[in-house]
Amino acid sequence: MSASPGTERDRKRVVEPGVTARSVTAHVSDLVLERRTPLWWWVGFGLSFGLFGLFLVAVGWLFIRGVGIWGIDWPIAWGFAIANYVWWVGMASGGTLISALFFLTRSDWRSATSRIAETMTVFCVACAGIMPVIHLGRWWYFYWLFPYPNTMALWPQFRSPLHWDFVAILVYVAGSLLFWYVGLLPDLATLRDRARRRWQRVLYGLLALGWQGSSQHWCQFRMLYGLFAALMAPLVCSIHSIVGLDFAGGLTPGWHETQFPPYFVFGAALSGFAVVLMLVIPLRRALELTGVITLRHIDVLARLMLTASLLLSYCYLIEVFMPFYRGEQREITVVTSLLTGYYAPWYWAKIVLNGVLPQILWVRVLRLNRPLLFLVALGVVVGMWIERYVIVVGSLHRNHSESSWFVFVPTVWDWATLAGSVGLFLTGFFLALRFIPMVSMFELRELLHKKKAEGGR
Amino acid sequence: MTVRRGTGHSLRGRLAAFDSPDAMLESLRRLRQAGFSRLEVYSPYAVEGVDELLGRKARALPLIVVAAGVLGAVGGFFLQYWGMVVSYPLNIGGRPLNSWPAFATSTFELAALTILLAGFLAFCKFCRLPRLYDPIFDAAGFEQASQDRFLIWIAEREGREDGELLQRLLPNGEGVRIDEVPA
Amino acid sequence: MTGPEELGWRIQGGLAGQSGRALWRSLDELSREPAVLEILRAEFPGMPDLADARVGRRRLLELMGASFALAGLSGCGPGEEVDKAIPYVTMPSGLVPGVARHFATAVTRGGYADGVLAIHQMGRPVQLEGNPDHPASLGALDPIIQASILDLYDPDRSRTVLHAGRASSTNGMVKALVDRLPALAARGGDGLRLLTGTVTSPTLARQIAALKQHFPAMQWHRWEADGRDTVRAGSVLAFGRPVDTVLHLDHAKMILTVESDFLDSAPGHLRYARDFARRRRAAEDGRPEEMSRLYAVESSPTLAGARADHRFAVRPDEVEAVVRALAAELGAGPAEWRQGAPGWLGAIARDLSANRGAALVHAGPAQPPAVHALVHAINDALGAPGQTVSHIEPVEADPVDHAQSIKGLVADMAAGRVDTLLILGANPVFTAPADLDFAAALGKVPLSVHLGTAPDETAVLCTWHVPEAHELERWGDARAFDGTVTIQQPQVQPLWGGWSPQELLAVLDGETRPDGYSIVRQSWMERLQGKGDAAELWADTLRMGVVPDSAAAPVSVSLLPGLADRLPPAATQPNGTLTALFRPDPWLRDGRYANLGWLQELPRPFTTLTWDNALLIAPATAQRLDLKNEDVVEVHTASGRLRAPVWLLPGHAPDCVTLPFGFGRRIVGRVGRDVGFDAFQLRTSGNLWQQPGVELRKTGESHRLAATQHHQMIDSPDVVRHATLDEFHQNPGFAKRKEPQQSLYPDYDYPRNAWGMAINLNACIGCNACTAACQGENNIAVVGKEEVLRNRQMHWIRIDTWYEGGAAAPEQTLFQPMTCMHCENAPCEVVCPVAATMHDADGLNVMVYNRCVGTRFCSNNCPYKVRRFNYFNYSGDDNRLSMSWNPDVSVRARGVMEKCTYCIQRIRNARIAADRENRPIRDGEVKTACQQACPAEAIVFGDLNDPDSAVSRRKASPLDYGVLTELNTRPRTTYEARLRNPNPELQEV
Amino acid sequence: MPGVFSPIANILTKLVLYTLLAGLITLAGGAWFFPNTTYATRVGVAQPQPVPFSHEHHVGGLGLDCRYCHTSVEVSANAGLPPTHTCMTCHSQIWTNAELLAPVRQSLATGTPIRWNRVNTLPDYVFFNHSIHVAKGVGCTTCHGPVDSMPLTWKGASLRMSWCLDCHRDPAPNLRPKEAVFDTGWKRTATTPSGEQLMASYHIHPGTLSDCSVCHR
Repeated sequence: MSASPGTERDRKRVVEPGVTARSVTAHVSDLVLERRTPLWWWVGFGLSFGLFGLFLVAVGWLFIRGVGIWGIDWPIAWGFAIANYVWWVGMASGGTLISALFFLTRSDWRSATSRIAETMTVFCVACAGIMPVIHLGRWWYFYWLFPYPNTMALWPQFRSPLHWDFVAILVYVAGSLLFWYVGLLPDLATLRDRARRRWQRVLYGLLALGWQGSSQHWCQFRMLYGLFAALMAPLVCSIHSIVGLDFAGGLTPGWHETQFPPYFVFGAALSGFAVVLMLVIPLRRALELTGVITLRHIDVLARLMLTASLLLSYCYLIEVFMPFYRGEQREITVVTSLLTGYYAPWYWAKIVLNGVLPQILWVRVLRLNRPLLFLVALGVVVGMWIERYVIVVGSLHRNHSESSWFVFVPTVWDWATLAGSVGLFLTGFFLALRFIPMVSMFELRELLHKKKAEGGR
Repeated sequence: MTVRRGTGHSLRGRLAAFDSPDAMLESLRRLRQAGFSRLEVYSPYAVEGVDELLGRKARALPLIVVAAGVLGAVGGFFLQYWGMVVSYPLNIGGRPLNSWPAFATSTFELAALTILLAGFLAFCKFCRLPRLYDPIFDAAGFEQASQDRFLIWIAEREGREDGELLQRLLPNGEGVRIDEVPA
Repeated sequence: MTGPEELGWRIQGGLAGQSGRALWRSLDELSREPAVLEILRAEFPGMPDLADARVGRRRLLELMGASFALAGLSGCGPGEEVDKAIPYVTMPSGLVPGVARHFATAVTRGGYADGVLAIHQMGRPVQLEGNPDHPASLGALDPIIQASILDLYDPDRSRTVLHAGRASSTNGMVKALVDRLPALAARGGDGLRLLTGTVTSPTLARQIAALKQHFPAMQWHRWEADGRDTVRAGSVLAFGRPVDTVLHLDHAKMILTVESDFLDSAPGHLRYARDFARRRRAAEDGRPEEMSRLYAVESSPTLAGARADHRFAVRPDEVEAVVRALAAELGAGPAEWRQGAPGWLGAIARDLSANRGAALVHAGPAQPPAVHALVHAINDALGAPGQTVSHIEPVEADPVDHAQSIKGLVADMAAGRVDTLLILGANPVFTAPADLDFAAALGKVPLSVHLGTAPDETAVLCTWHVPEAHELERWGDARAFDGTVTIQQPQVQPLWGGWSPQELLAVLDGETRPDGYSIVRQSWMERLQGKGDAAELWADTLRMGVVPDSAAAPVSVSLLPGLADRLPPAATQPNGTLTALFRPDPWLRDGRYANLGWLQELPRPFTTLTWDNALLIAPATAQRLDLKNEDVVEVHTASGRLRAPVWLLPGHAPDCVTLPFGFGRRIVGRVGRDVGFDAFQLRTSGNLWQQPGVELRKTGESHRLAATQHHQMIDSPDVVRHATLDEFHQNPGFAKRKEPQQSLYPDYDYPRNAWGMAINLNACIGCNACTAACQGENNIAVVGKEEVLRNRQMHWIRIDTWYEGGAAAPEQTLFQPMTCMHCENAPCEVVCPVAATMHDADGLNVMVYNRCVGTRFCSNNCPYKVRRFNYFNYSGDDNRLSMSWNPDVSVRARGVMEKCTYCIQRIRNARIAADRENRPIRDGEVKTACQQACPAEAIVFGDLNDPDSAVSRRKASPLDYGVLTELNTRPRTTYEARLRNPNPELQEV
Repeated sequence: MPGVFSPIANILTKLVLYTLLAGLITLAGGAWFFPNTTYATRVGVAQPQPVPFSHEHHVGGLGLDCRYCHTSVEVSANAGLPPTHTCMTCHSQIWTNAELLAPVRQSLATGTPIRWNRVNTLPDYVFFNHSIHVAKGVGCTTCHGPVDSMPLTWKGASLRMSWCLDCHRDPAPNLRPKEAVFDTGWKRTATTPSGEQLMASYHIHPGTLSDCSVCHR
C-alpha cells in the first residue's frame, strides 16, 4: 500500500487501489486479534503508565494537603486545574466534530479517521471530567452539585455557570461514550466472529451484545446513528459555549466577553483537529493503515486545522480590539498587560502557535509533509493550553481591584498534574489501540462498495 | 405481509449466502416476487435497497427520541424551577427567583441527556439487544455475515416443499451457497 | 466533634472540679485531669498519653486545633459515638453559660495604660475591647493591646521558675532572695538594684518607695528601649523640670508635627486620633472653618505625615534646623536661626501664628531633646498651653533618664558593685544599647532574678527566672497618658502560675507568700477611706475600670530664659553620607511582642510588610546606591555591622535609612524565631535614635519580603476619591459618579433591617486596628510568611495604601479600608454552584462555610477581591491555644472560602435579644469589631432603613460614594471621600 | 462454526440486567430512607447514663419545672446542665445514701463533675439558641419529646436541618401560649389561640426564618 502524492485524482483518493473489503476487515481485526503486541506499544504504554503514576501521586498529595500545594493564590484563585480542564474538553471536541458533523455532511474521508478521533474524545473527556473535581477545595463534597434529595433540604445553585458546566460535562461524557460504543457494535461483532481464541470470542461476544447485522439491526442502527450525530454536533458546540460562559459569566475584565462562546468553540475545534492529526500521522504508519488513511485524509485534516486557526485568530483580534473600541479602561488595562506585561511571553506564544504557525498550511507541499504537519499540530496543542492558561491567569492578575494585583507562579505539583493527566490520556488510548479496532471496518466496507459502484458507472 | 421480527426466529429455514451484495439483492427481489414473505438479510454493512424490499422502516425511533427530548427539557426546567423558586427560594445576588435565562442551558443539556439514553434504550429494544444467543449464530458460515458475505434467510413455509423452487430462484454456484437452518 | 463553646464548657467543668472557681488553670494541669483526659481520648482516638506534660500539651493543642479545623466538615452522622456533656460541680456565681460577660481592666504599652473590657465566654476572656469610660481608649483599641489576649494564651510562655536555666521551684527562688535580705539590710541595701521598664503603677511606686526606706542605698534603674527620654529631657531643657504634655487636638486648628507619633504610638494616641479625626470630619458636617490643617516635617514616615495636608520629607539633621528656624520666625529664638530655612517655612509660620491659641506643634520621641525644648518654646509663643496643650505632672513614677540609668547600672555591674539584681518585666540583654554589653556585665552579678512572661534572652542569663503573670492574670494598677489610674483585675487564674511584679517586690519585704490582691488593694483602700463605703467604692472602681478623678494634676511651668544658649549643638550630616534612623517596629515595638502571630502578620503601615523588618530607604537614595527591593545590604556603622534586606519607601527622607528594631529575637517562642534582623546590634547609648555616617554595602544576595500589597501608586484614582476643601466648596458632589440606575432585575426590598456600613476616609488614619480587631473577633487564622509570600493572607479587612504624586515625594498618602461590600447584586453569589453564599432578609451577603465546596469562583468574581480562601488547614496548623478562639464564630476548615460578614454573630445576638423583647434593634446596638476598635470613628455600621441612624446620616453626606458601582453591584458599604485642607500660600509654590 | 454462547446466555443476561436494575433501585431507596432510620437519628433511643436520672420521675412525677435544672434556657443559647450542687439541694436530704446516687455524692466530694452522655448534639457550625425559641412560644417538648415520660432521656427529634426548616417555614402549628412553654403535658384546646394568632402576637415573620444566617455564621 504505497502513498505518494501523484495526480489530482490520486490526491482525492480516500482509499488506495488494491484495498478490498476483505483485506480491510482482515487487517484491522488482525491488529487486535492476531498480531503480536509490537515493541513500540510496550514502550509507549510503559511511558504513559509512568506519567499516569505521576498523576496519582500528584492527586494523592493534593487530597492529603489541599489545593494549597498549587501555585494558586489571592487574587488568582484559578490556575492549572481549570486551564487543563478547558484544554482537555477542547481537544475532545475533535472526535465528536469529525464523526458527528462530517457524518451529517456525508464526507467520504470521515470513515477511516472517525474511530481514532472518537476514541481520542472518550479519553480526553475522561481527563477533562477529573479536573473540575480535584480543583475543588473540598473535592469530597463534589456530589453536592447533584440535585439529590438530602436531609439539608438544599439544592445546587442552578444559576451558576459552573453548574451549567457541571451538567454539560456530565452529558458530554455520556454522549461521547454512547456515540462511540454504538458506532463500535458492528465491528465488535466482526471481531467476535473472526476471533479464534476463546476469551476473545467471549469478550467481544459480550461487547457486541449479540449484533447480527440483520436488515432490521442495520435499519435501526442507521436511524439511531443519524439521530445521535444530529444531536452530538450541536451538543459539542453547546459544551464549549458553556465552557466559554464559565468565564464570560463572571465580570472579571478580560472574561466578561460576549464573544467567548464561539471563541471557545473555535478554539476547541482547532485543538481537536490538531490532536487528531497528531494521532493519525504516526498511527497510519504504525498500524499500516496508509491504504485507508491516505494523504487525502491528512490534507483534509490540515485544511480543517487551518480553517479553525483562521476563525480563532479572528477572535484574538476581536479580543484585543473590543476593549479599545468600548473604551473600557479596566479591559484596556488587561489587554495591554497581556500584550506587554508579565504574561506577554505566554500571550505571544499562543498567538504564534495558534495563529501564525498554522498559516504555512496554505502551501500544499508543506501540508502533505507529515513530520512538519505533526510539529505544527503539536504546536497548536501546546498553544491551545497556553491560550487557556493566559485566559484564566492573565485576566485575574489584572482584576478590578488594583491593590490585590499579583502574579501566579506554578508549583511542581501544578506541572505534575498537567503531565500526569497526559499520562492518563495516553494510558487509556494505548489500551484502546490494543483492544479496539482503530478503523471502522463496516463503514469502510460500505465505502469501498460505494466507490466500486461509482467506479463501475 | 412481511416479517416484522428480524431475528430470533425458531423456524426452520434456508440460508443463502452471496459474495456480492448485488447478487443478493437480485435474488431477494426474485424471492419477494415468488411470494416469499418471511425473509431476513444479514450483511456486513447496510445494503441499499434491502429495507425497501423487506419493507423495513425505523419509524418509532425518531418519535421516541423527540418525545424524550421534550420530556427532558420540560423536566429539566421544572427541576430547576422547583429547586430555585418553590422548594428553597433564596435571594441570590438580587437575581429573580425564576431566572429562566440562566436555566436555559442546563435545560438543553438535560434534554440532550434524555435523548441519548432514550435513543439507546429504544434501539436495544427494537433490535432485541442484548441477545447473546440466537439460533442463527449456529448456522454454518453465519460468521461470514459480519465480514464479507451477504445472507438471505428464507423461512420454511408450512406444508410446502420449496426446495427446487429455491434451486431455480437462487442459482447455485457463482458465490451462492444454500444451507438448511435447523430450528 | 466538639466546638469551641463546648470545649470551654468542658474545660470549665473539669477545672471547676479542681479549683471550684470560675477561673481555670493551665492546660497542663487540665491535661493531667483524668476526666478531661478521657474526654480528649474520646474525641481524639489514638491520642498519646498526656501524663507527660511537655509532649502531652503540644499534642493536646494540635489535637484541639485539629478538632476545630474539622469543625466545618462534621455533619450529623449516625449517632453511634456518644460525646459527653459535663456540667459544673458548682456553678460560679453570676455566670450564665453561653452569655458573654464584660470585665473592665487595663493593659499597658510601654508602661502607659489603655483601658479595656475583657469579653468573657464560658468564663474565659476571648477578646478585648476598649473601655469607653477610659480617657486613653474611649472604646477603641490598637492592634498591640488587642493582641495581648493572644499573648495571654501564648503556649510558649514560661511556665516554671528557672534556676541557672534549669527548672526549679518557687520556694527555692524565694529562699534565695530572703536569705540575702539580712546581709543587704546590714549594708543598707548597697548592691541591691532594681531594673524595670517605664513604671506608672502607683502600687509599684509605693512599694519601691517603701523599700527605699529599708534599703536607702538601693538603686532603681529604668530601661525602656522605645522610651521617651528625649521628651523628658526636652521639658527639662525648656522648663527646668520634667513634665508630660497632653495634646488637645479637639481645640487644634493648625498642627505642625515633627516626626510625631501622636497617631501611631504616643501615650494617648487613641484619644488623639479620635479628637484629630473629629476636626478632620468637620467640613462634611457643614463646619468647614473648623477643619484642622496639618503640617508634617519628618524623616521617617509616620501616620501623622500620611494624614498631613503638607508633608515635608527632610533629612534628619535638617529637621532641627527647620524647627529652630520656625522658632525664630515665631520670635521664640534668635534671628540667625532663620538662615537657610526652606522656602515653605514662612507660610507655615504665618499660618500658625495666625491661629494663636488654636495651633500646636508636636515632636516625636525620636527627635533630640533640643527639638522638644524648641517645640515647647514655639507652643509657648503660639499661646498653646492651656488651649491646645497642657502640661501635667509626669505620669511615669519618679522619672529618670533611662539611657543614663542603664548606663550606670551596667557600669556598676561590670565593676562588681551589684550583688542582687531584680529585673521586672524588662529584657535588657536584647534591648539595651549594644555598646554597653549588658549580657557580659550581667555575668558579674551573683544573684540576678528576672521576672518575665516568656523565657527570653535575659531570662536564660539570670541566675533566676520567674514566670510573670500576664496583665490579664494578675492584680495591678497603671496610669494612662493623662495620669488616670486603672486597677487591673485578673481575668483568669494564671494559666501557668506566675508572679506579678508587686508580688515579687513584696518578697524583698520579707513576705514569702505575697498576695497581689491585698498589695494592690492596700494602695487604694487608704485613698478611698472617708469617701463613703470603701468596699463599695472599690467595687465600683473595678467595674468602671478607672479610678475617679485620678488624672494627673496640671502644672504651670514657664520657659527658662536663655534657651538658645542651653541647647546642645545640632547634629550635622556631611553631604553624601547616610544616617541610620532607629525606630521601633510599629507592632513588635522593642521586640516584646515578637511571638504574637497576629502582630507578625499584621501589615505594617506604608510598607504592608509582614513577618520581616527591612531597611527602609527613599527610592531616590536607593537609585543612587543602585539598590532595589529585597536586596540584602550590609550596614556598617562605627559600632558594628548587620545584614538587612532593603525596602523602598516612598516619602522617606533622602540620605537616610530607617532600621526598625524589635525583630531578630534570639530566644523567643516558635512564632518569633528567626524573623527579621536585630537593629539593636547597631544602637548605641550615644546614638539611640540616629547614627550618622553609616555605609551600605551590597552583598548581591536577596531576601524575599512578604508584603501584602504590590501596587501602590494610584492608577485608578476613582477607587479612592479625594479633593481639597476649595474643590469641595466649588463642587460638593465631586465624589459622585453617574451610576447605572435601571436593572434587568426586580428590586428586592429589605423591610426589617438593611444593614450597611460607611467608612470615612477623612477619619481613617491607616492604623490597622480594624484589621487586628477583625482577626480576633472572627477567628481568622495566621498563615505564616510562606503563605503571605504566595499572597494567601486571610485578613477580612485590609488597608489599601495609595500614593499620589510620584514615589519620590508623594503629595499625599491615602488609606482605604477594604472589606466585603455586601453588594445587593452580589456577583459572588450568582456564580456559586452550591448556594454557599447568598443574601438574607436584611440584605447581608452571607457565607455558609459548611456548604462551601471551594470552587473559588466567588473570589474570582468579586471585583473588590475581599474573599479569602483556606488553601491549607490554616486554623488547624495555628498553634494558638484552642480556647482562645471566639466560640460565637465557626472556625473555618481547609478548602473553604471566607469573608467579612459584618460580624453576623453580633447582629444575630442583637437580633435575638431584641426579638425576645419584641422591639426593633436600636441604632448602635450592633457594633462591628472593626468599628468598635477604630480610634478615629472612621467606620460606622447600622440600619439603612432608619433615616436617623448614624450610618444613614453618614451616607447622606455629599462625600459619600460607592466603589466600582459602575458594575451595578450596589455595595452596602460606601466611603466618604477624603478632603485635604492645604494652605493656599503653599499650593502656588 | 457454532455461536459463542448457549441459549442459557440470554436468560443470564436478562437476570444480570434485572439484578443490576434492582440493586440500583434498592441503593437509591436505601440512601433515601437511611437518614430517617432510628439508627441514623437516634430518635427515641434511650441513652445510658452514669446516673440513671429519670425525667419521668422528676418532671412527670414530682413536677419539677424544667428551669429548675436548666437554668439559663430563657436567657442564653445554652439551656444549661445542672451542676452537681443542684442535685444535692434535694439529695442531701432525701435518698441520702441511695446506691444509685453514689456517683453524685462522689462528684460533690471529689469535685469531679458527673460526665453525662450527650443526648442532643448539633454540629459546631449550627448556632442554636434556646432563649429565643422559648421566648417565642416553642415548648420544650416540641423538640425534646415527651420528656415527662422518659425514664432515661432520649432524643425527641432528628434535629436535622430539614426538620428545623419544617418549623422555621411554618411555625404556626408548633407555637403555644407563653405560659404553656414549660408545660410538658400541654395540649392544644378549643380555647387556645390559633397558631396564626400566636405568630402575630410573637411578631414571628417566617419569611426571614429560613435565612441561612439564622443558624450558620
